[in-house]
Amino acid sequence: MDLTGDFIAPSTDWYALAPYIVLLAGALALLLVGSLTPRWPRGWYAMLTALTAGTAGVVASLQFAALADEAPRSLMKGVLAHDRFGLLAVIAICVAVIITSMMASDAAGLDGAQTDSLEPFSLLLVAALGAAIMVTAHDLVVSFLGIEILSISLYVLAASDRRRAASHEAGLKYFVLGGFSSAFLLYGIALVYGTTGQTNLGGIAVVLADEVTLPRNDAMLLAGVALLLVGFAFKVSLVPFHSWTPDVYHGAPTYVTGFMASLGKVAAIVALVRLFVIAFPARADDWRPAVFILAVLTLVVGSVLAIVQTDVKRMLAYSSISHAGFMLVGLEAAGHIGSSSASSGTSSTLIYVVLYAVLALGSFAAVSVVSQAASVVGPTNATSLDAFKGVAKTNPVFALGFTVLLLAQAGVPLTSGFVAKFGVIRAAVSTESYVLAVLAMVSAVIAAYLYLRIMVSMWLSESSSARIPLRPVARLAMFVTVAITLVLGVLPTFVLRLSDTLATLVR
Amino acid sequence: MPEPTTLSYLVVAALLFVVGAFGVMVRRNPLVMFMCIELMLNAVNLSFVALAGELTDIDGQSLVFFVLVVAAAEVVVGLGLIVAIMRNRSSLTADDLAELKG
Amino acid sequence: MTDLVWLVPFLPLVGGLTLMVFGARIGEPRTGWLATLMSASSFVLTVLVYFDLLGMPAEERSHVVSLFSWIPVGSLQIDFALLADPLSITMALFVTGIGSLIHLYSIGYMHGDPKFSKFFLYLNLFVFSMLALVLGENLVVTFLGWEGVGACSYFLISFWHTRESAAVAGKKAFVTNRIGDWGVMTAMFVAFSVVGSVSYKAINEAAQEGTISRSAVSAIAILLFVGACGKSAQLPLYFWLPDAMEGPTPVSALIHAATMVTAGVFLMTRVGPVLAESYGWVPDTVAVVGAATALFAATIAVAQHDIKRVLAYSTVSQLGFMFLAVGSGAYVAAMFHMVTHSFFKALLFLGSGSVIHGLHHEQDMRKMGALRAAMPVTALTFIIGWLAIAGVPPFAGFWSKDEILLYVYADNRLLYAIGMVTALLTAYYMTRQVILVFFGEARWHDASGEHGAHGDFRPHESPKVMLVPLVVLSVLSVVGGGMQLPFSKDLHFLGHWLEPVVEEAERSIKGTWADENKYVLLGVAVVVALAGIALSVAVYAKRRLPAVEPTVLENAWFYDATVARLVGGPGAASFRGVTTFDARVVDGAVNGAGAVARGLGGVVRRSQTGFVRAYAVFIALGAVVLLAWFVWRGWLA
Amino acid sequence: MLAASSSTIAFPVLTSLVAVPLVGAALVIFFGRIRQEWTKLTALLTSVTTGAISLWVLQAFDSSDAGFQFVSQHEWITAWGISWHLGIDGISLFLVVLTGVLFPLVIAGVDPHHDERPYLAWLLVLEAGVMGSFISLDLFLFFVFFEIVLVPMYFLIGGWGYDQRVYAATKFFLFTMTGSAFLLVGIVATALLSRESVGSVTFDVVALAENGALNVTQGRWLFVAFAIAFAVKVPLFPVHTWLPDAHTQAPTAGSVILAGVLLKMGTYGLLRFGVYLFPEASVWARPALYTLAVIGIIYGAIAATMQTDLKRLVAYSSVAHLGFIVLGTFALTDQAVTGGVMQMVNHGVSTSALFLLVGMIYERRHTRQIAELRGLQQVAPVFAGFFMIVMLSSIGLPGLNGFVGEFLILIGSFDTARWWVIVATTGVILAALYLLWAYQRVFHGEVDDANRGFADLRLREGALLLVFVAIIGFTGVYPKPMLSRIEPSVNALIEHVESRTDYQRPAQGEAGK
Repeated sequence: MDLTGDFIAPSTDWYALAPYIVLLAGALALLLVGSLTPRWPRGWYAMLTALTAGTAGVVASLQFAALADEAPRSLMKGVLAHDRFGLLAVIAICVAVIITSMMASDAAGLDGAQTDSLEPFSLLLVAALGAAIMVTAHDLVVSFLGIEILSISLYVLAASDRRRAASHEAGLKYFVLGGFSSAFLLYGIALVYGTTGQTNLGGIAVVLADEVTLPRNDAMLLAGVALLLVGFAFKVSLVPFHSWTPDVYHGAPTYVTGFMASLGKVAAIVALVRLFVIAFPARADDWRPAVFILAVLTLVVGSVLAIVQTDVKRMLAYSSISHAGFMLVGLEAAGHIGSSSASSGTSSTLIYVVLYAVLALGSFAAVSVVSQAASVVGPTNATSLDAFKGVAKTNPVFALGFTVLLLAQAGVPLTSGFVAKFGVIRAAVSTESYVLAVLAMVSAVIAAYLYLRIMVSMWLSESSSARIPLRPVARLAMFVTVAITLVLGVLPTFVLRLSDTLATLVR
Repeated sequence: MPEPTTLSYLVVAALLFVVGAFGVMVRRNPLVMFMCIELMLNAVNLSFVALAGELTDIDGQSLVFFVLVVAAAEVVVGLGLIVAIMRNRSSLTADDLAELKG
Repeated sequence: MTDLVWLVPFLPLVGGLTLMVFGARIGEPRTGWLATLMSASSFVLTVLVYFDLLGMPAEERSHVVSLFSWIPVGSLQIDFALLADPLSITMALFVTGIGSLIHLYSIGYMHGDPKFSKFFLYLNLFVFSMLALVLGENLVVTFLGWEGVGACSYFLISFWHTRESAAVAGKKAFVTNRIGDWGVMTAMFVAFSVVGSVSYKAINEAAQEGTISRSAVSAIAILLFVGACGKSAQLPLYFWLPDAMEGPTPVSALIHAATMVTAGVFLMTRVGPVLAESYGWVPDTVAVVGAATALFAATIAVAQHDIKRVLAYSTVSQLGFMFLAVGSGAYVAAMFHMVTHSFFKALLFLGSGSVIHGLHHEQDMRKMGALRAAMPVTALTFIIGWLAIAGVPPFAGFWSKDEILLYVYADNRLLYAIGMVTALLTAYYMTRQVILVFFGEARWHDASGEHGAHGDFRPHESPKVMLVPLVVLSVLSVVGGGMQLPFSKDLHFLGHWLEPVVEEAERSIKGTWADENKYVLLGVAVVVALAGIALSVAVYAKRRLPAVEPTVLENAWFYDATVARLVGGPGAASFRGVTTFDARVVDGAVNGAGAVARGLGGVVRRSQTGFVRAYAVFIALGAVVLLAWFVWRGWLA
Repeated sequence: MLAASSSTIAFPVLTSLVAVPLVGAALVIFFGRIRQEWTKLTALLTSVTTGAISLWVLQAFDSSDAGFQFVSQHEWITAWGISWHLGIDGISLFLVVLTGVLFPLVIAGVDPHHDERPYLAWLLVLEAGVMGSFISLDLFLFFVFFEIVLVPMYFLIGGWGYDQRVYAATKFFLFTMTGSAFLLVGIVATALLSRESVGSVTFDVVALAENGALNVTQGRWLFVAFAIAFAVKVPLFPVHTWLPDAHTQAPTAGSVILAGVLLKMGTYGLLRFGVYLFPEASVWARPALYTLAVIGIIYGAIAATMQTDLKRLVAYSSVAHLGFIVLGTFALTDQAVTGGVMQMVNHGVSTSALFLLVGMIYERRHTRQIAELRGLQQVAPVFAGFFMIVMLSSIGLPGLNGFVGEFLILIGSFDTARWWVIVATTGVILAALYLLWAYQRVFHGEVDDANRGFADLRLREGALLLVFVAIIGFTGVYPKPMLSRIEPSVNALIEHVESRTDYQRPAQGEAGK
């Protein structure tokens, strides 16, 4: 139960824990060394961060590869799952940290949240640790701890731009609402614990599988499930628990926004899927309809609100909401426990969120590049649509890259975005929830309008600004994300081959 | 005067939770909002303890400590944020922070 | 020789294409001569083919020359095939013959026109299309020509396209013809559906052997007749023809008098058996429409002032006669009248053209008169044409018209009466025209003022190249009747010639009262014709009687005007309605959907107030709803 | 149309049809950077190469073989049963050739007003997409091409179009995408529902069509999903309104490609996927589609009559013409379907030429408003002559290509869709009405000062149009080579339908007996 692993040391699989340890160590080292030594030259903190995350990522990938023939298992008396489902998420998290730290070191001007200091970077690593715990947590309490570690560091990161009141506002809002939702989550845990006497996901599943062991009290149990759903819905930002998302995404420094949109989403949705698929399969018929409704609401409201925005960051915030809706389509499919295709729902959701994370990182990287250039010129709202006018004229290649990312989000073929959508739709169709599939596709069309609007101002409007300076890091970040988008879009096979093994979670 | 059963504890906890929730929704002072959130968390703690007793399971009670730690951490961050904001403005209510909307 | 029949349409086509490409470079007048040569040589060829056929026994006089497989799909096998038989060759003969003459005439008439060579390009193409029409072995090849002549007539009517009226008239003609084409196309569909082929032979045989239902036969017949009404300017589709006079006069002579407008009659004759096998009301309809058109147009002709419009309405009227004949089963008579009519009507048009030419494009008969001195040849030939159409023996028109009336009498007395009245009117208005143009006092001096451009204004005789055709045609108008004389079976040259084609369909009047007393009818016809002439003389030459030219007739019973008002009013309105519907409703729905999405966004957006407490409320409400759902599910369990 | 035939060969012809333009696009970007003057040359060369390949295919095509030829099949996304499967048969052959011929002509004949490099690159990408959608025999692959085409077209309209371009481009993109939303779900469902009967999840069209055994309900629902997408693309009434805007606002090249080949992706899709995959459903849905088609014919013609903008007029005329094609496609007789396929090409040729001519008018006068044009025939007789010929082909004058297709469609549909045909035939009248009226207003009459300076056809324009006129004339007079290549595949398709439904082809000539 307890994480203080001293007196269970012998049985601890240190190698399997390596990613967490590396991240934690990196964070602490950065804090310690950084605060004891005079300020490092710009970019070095970032490099160390990236290095740490890279190491963790590499380890995770090795473990991922190793799991090809090993059976997934649980660690530390079953509080952490060690399966491909989680590890792929961990890898994605590490990638997110790397790219974010690059963008952070690039960040400057109004948007640069004093990223020449070390705190943000150590916070990135801490957040990554929290996320890593979330995605592999096999115990409600551990999951809760992961969420809090992640959230708290995100509160601080969101507010980390001292010069912009918006940043403070974002931080405070996120904090208040985050705490509020955590309370619901916790209450949910309490009720589930109360009815099943378990906090371990596997244990809960076992208990619920054979009801005779204890006097079943479905109302209370399901109330717990409901509150858990509330808590996670907040993190995943599902309508109507989404309202913090646009404000926080908008107010936070852009690189942080990208971080939240990628890493935050991955952590939240993966944890949610794991929870429902592992712990509550026996109650699938109860939560699937709820998920259905949430999915529809999220899809529609997300895309409809997205198209009326004039600020690119808000647009992408809302689009991230509608993407969350798509992920829920996958979860809904995973909820058809009886169906043979339920597993495809699980894996397609994971693949969707991972691929989306890359798109989000790239997109927000692009936004931060443009907004910095704009903020130098000095309009109050550096991320407004106007800031993108005529970018294609001044920076054609950059514009092309961003366009690819946008088209991918719109789900145009030969991009990873299409692969992701196709997978989810395929899962939904194979479990015969056609209505949801069609609704999702149609709302995708609505959302497409917003990507077109950004493209229009980039390509089809007269140039308003001078050429945007692109630092190598930014170039690299864009290049990597775009490359992934296209390569996986054209040759998705190697991701898809995983999908079967992805769905085999620790029970 | 009958012995309070587990149920009565749970009911009390639930009431506390609701009170806290309403507090968050109606109060405008951020500090008070924090306290309300704390109230919610502690309501949960109460139910944990009660349920642990019901189940005669130690885990439930040890859970409370995790919660307390988390709560403490949150308060630290929250206060830090408020201080940072108060630097720029004399007074602060939650409703003053509505620049970001739409 | 007959195998070379394909050369007949081919030569004018070559001519046309050559002019299309090199016309500008060859230039006037050589283009004219080239075109004329092409047309003339195909005439010669036709004559050769004619004698070739004549040399064969009657029953073998049907020769199919298949050039290539045109549209072969599944059971539908359409060859580009020509059919050389008495009917088609007869048509081809006068099409090429008169065509050549009019080519010749045009060299003079179009002299100096900037688009001289283009004119001959169109003429050649027209002759080609007309030949394809008449020589076609199946409906589709005929339809090729059918549409081709339509297009050419469109080009030629709007030849002087800078004149708004010409442009409009051309469009009007084409579109109106298209209405008829709807009938022809649908007829083809029915034919293919029931017969499995669109060749005349197959259709006619199927009709005779009764392998296809009578209603199908009737459908084919009536649909083809719809097409015929369009091409041959019958009621209710006649109104494009008078406007077609906007074209150069040779065009009016060739297309709108001699050849194209007779295509309808030809088509009905071609499918005679079908007409004969269909329900009785079908031929009756044809006859009635014919008679009605004949009378209707004749009444209008009485009050026209434009020299060409008189002839135009008279053409409509005469075509009515031909349909009357077809409807009464007198195919030979119809063909007979078609041929003679093409002689004298072409003659009259060319004559009028010569007059117009001489008067520097003056067309109003009220500004003419006493021209016989100024242009003797024109006058003489015109007078011959007049006698021919008026039905004065022994001129061509007399015989053919009489033959028709003979059959009509045997068929239906009422229609005969109508025919007689029409004949009377015909004699009347033609006489009126002749008097107004060539006799009486000269009313053109006062017109000289309007022709300031020319300085002193004197009507003059046209050049030889224009007069030759006039003479030739006038000769034909005199002797044309010789090809089918009523006195003895042996004199029915045309009848014998056409017999293999029309024998099944041709109605026999042997032994009827009309046949017994045909000389009586002949006499009556003569009397009527003379009466008409006398009346007209009394009115316009002797001034004994007042001229009856009511505006209602001058305006063609306001038929055209009414149609125009309908098209311009309700018609245009409904079109505008559809267009508005498209913009407002259909496209409106599309843009509406977008607007709704945005509007919805705008509304929902308001809930995003920015107040953190409001967000908390959302979360709490959401939690309550979810709780409600799950707890409810819990109680159910 | 039965299982892919053996004529597979070493050189991947069809793949190259897609690859060459793509490479070309890259080269254009690349060379354009080095040398401005190479840009156009590169684009021209690559598109000509593609055209040459397509012509080689035409020449090497075995007209006696109804099946798919030049088949190339490679693994692609095996995890989902998706393969790179290309093949060509009589139905797609001429569309491929048309695409191959049209693009070089457009590239050679029409210059953009600015930014030549991206313009040409987009055009080539577009060509690749269009080619791909005509030759792909894998539903997923088809969808990829079908959808990817939107992007270059969007940028062509948006980047080089006229004043309303952004609105038009967005409308085009979203409208078509909405259709595709249903198509995607339909495609996936088709593959998954046929899982058992086919043996595995595959998106292979041939496999699905030959072995797939959907029950009636499934088939009909899926057909509807497909039909929605294609109806938008065709476009059928009432989802046609993106067309006039897109056509009018697109640059000349855009309109030409749009009318020439893009719309055909809809009709082609209906035939290749709608009818082939869902025979029962397409027989069932015929009355509805007939009705929509005929409404389109009449409605489009009426709307065209009242347009004041030449391009809009032509656009609406497309709605009418495409209606004929849909009518023929679902009439399911040799003549009708063959005619439909042929008419796809005919319309492509004639309407493209019309758009080129209108574009030339705009180049000279900077207006498309009929009211502002007058008496052009007087000052530009040759131009008028070409316009007249193209117009007559569009009207369907016998001897020109338009007639053959229209005639076959109507005469073939008469037995299966009698009353619809009788109404549709009136569209022939209306076609004459709106085109001749427009011609009269634009070319006839006394020329006014504004139009006096209207230059007659230039050499390059003339050469360009001559190609079109040549095709128009040849296919009109001697369509047999074309028909004989189309017919076997059509015949096989109809047999496919007959073998799976109670539908039987009418035997003409029997009805009366």
